[in-house]
Amino acid sequence: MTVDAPTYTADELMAVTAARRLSDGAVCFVGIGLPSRAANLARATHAPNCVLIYESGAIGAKPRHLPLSIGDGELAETADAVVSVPEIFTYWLQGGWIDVGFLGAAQIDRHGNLNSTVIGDYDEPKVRLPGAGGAPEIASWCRETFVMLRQTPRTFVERLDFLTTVGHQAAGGGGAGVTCVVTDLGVLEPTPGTGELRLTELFPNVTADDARGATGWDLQVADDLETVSPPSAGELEALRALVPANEETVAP
Amino acid sequence: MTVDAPTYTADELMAVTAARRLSDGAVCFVGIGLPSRAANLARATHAPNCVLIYESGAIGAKPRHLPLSIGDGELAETADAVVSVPEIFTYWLQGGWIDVGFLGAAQIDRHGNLNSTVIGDYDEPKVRLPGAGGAPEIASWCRETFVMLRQTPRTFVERLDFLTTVGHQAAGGGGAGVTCVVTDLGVLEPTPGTGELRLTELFPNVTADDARGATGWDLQVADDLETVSPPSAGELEALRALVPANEETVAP
Amino acid sequence: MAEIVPLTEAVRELVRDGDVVALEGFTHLIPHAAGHELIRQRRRDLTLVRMTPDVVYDQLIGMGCARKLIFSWGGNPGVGSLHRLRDAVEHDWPSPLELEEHSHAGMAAGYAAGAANFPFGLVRGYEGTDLAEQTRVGWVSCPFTGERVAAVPAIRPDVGIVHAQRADEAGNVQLWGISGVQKEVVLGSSRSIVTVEEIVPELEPRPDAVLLPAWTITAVSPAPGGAHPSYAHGYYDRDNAFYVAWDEIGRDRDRFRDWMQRHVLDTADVTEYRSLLAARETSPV
Amino acid sequence: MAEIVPLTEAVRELVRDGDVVALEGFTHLIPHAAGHELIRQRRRDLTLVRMTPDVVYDQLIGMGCARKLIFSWGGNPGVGSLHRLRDAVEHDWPSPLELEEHSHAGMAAGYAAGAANFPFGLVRGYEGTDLAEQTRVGWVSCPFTGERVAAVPAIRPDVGIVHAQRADEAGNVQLWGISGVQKEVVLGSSRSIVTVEEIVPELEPRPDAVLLPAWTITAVSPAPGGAHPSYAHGYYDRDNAFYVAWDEIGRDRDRFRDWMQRHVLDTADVTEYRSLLAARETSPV
Repeated sequence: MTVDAPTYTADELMAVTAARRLSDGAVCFVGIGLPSRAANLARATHAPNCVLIYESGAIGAKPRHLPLSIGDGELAETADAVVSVPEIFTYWLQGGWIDVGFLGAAQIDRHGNLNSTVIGDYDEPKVRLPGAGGAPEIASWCRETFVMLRQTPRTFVERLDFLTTVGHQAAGGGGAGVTCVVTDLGVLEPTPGTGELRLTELFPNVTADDARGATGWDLQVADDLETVSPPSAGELEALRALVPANEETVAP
Repeated sequence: MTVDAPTYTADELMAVTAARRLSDGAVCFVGIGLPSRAANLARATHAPNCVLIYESGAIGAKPRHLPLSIGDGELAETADAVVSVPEIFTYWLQGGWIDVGFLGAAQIDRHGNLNSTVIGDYDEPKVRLPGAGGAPEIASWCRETFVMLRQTPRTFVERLDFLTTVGHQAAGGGGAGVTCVVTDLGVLEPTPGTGELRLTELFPNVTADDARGATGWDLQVADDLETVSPPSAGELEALRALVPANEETVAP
Repeated sequence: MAEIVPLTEAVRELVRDGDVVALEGFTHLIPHAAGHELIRQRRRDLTLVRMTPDVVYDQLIGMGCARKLIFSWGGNPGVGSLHRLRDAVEHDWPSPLELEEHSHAGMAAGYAAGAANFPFGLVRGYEGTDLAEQTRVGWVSCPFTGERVAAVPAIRPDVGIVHAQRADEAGNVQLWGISGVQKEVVLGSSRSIVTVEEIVPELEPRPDAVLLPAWTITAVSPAPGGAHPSYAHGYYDRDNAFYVAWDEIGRDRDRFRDWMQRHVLDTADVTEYRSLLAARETSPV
Repeated sequence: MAEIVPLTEAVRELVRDGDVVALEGFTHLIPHAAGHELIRQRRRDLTLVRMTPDVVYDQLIGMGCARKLIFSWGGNPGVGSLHRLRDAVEHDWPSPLELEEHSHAGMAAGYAAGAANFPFGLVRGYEGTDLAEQTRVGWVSCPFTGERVAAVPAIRPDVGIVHAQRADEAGNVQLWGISGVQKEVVLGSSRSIVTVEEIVPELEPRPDAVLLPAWTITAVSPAPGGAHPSYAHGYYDRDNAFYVAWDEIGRDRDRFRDWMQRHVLDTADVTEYRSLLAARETSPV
């Protein structure tokens, strides 16, 4: 890294990496957190016509600040249309209109299957996680699904404690399943043929061994492993301009 | 009939008879023609809070003139809400919110079953009728269904050419089925126990034999057969004030 | 992403002989201009889908465009029969017409299933009727209660065609008033054409409005007056006299053909058609 | 027909111990005031239904009102865990909590089926997951394609509770902005309570508004500010700081109980609760 290169966090490069993969006009099903930052960054940079759909029913939302919840008032305010939750999941998601869906998870396996339900046994959980939310249908019906999560042996596991969401194409939905996993170390993509996730891109200053060490299965590495370019100054500036509004709040 | 009594048509007394049976606040699923006249007459007289729902999706329509089609612009203009056609049939009709539905038909049998599909054989019809429309679900899901049609041996038949709509409670829906048939001769209602339609009310100057002669089955007559009061001057005035708007039209 | 193209081009590019085509609009915003264009371009062997095949399908059927009709109520609303539909069913004129018929609820369930990408929709009014024997109905059992529920196939037309009040220049469409199954047919069809009264710079949000994003539509075509003789809420009223007059025109084969020749085949588009109608007082039908 | 009654009375009359109760509002218009009233009146053994059991259900569960939870995503949105929910599931504190969980699409399908009076709804995301083994899921076969489709039971609560912006004096309710499953839960419940920001003489039509006629509602109760800490579009914003602070309050059993005692049990209604919060600068939590 040269002295003049801007410094950035892993989260920032994750958002930038996912954003770069969104083409202009892509219709995105977006959650809160990193996915929302990524999609809004794309809209603020190379993909101004990126369409944002939130599971709360906001279609074509154009938030002027980063929403704090998937049902932020800003989303309804700036949306082309607001529909009911049953409609967003049936006519719009399952109807096949979404290009890219974003998901997080507590665990992922080599097939891109996800766990967001429990750590440990279902009936005697060590950690009770929030649950499925929109994930099973997002992974089934978006043309592509991007997963964003930090890579550790506890999250990238040989065997999920619970299979909440089928990540591979065989799920039987209309989409291709998980096509890209953006972590804080690089990018994993399904191997043509087998569908097993393998390392295809590395973040700067990260090695393939770092990634292997952070993976609970025997991670395969693409022959043509590439290195992700650091965020440009423009990307970083746009990303950092994406902040939540300063709202009047009443502390409890 | 005294000299001073107002004269009226059979259609008018049919509308008045049906209207009188609507209680204030009743939620009515209304079609065009006599049912619409009856429901709007009720709203203009004793039942100002009668709620009109049209299968086009208009909920709580308060038309200022008689609508010419079930999707008249006046209905959307004056409705409390306009919903989609799938929604009106699922959430509102099948959801069990309707007190009284109105139907017509080409044929009715003694059980209140209706034919609005074909006269003659289905594959080689003598007359192709419009078809089911909303009728099967209206008769299944409204708490009560009123049928309005002129009584002749060709319409009140021993055997339907086609069973479009199940009229008796056994249909398995949530409603009581056809509870009242208003004809140009009087009123038929289901016999407690058997459910067979029998004559319970006669229009003025009509005899039970007239009604029997106009019925293709052996029509039973209630012991306490009543006579329908002629329309009052107020009812007639209100009914005759219900006219379609004079709209600008382009003749073809 | 919607392209804004003339209706002639939209129909030429998007509708093929033999297609399953749904022209929707429940008593309101009926896409008559698009129906006329199908007739002008002499599409054949269409499977026509529509809850209420009123005058627009009477014309298509009488002109021999249709092989099959999927519908729930086929009359001239407030007037009586559709004589061309009846002539096709009763006398195979101008050609036989296969029927698949449902209740309104069944059609609505089929459209909703089509939009939602379910293979079937549910309907609870067919039990005990003769409908089940004459139409495509299946049965499923509720896995929780055991109850038997009728199923209708999802409706996923090759081409869905609707009329709307407005589009913006990007091809986003807004319609309001009675909205029928328009959203379902556009979302459930492989290709779609939306004719509009006008194209405006911006679509102001309105009560009871349905918005169809440009990316759900294949073609948007301006067709001012394109819903005549039905109405376009906020633009013009229903031409009730036309519906009454159609009873006479449609009743007679020759008179029907003559009328279609002069008003549809001999006109280039909806503007010429409307001009011809407007001149009615000096040139009676 | 809706009666306009104080919330205390609506809860007293309409919610019974052991009832299936759904408080809905998807991130917006969450009926917190009604949740507090359930706690004040010490309802027990409730089956709580809600897609996103966030802070409102964390409070009810922590106060021992619930026997079972039917849900699809149980977290503190944008913050993290619901500690009271986790404590109940992981340590049976204050009592065991039975779970029935679905995906959002499954819950939405259940609510839609409940409103439509179908015994089940369809969902196409459960195939291949472990959800099917841990929750109430059945399977039906499409009679046309043979495809296997998951079915979820209709959700028909004893009591549905939502918050809305406005009602008129007749009890008709209007809400707008993100509308979630509010219509479905009111129409699908045996009894319903709608808390509102205000009662107005007339409900002006608005874009993206949902209208619930008075005859679909059992009780309308004024509860200005009753969605706090969530928001009421057009009235007040989301109190994001509260959601963050809840993480600390909810993490500790004693601190949670103390907070609930002072803010809910010791206040009479939403007005007192809001006053207490407003005084936070002089009387810190």
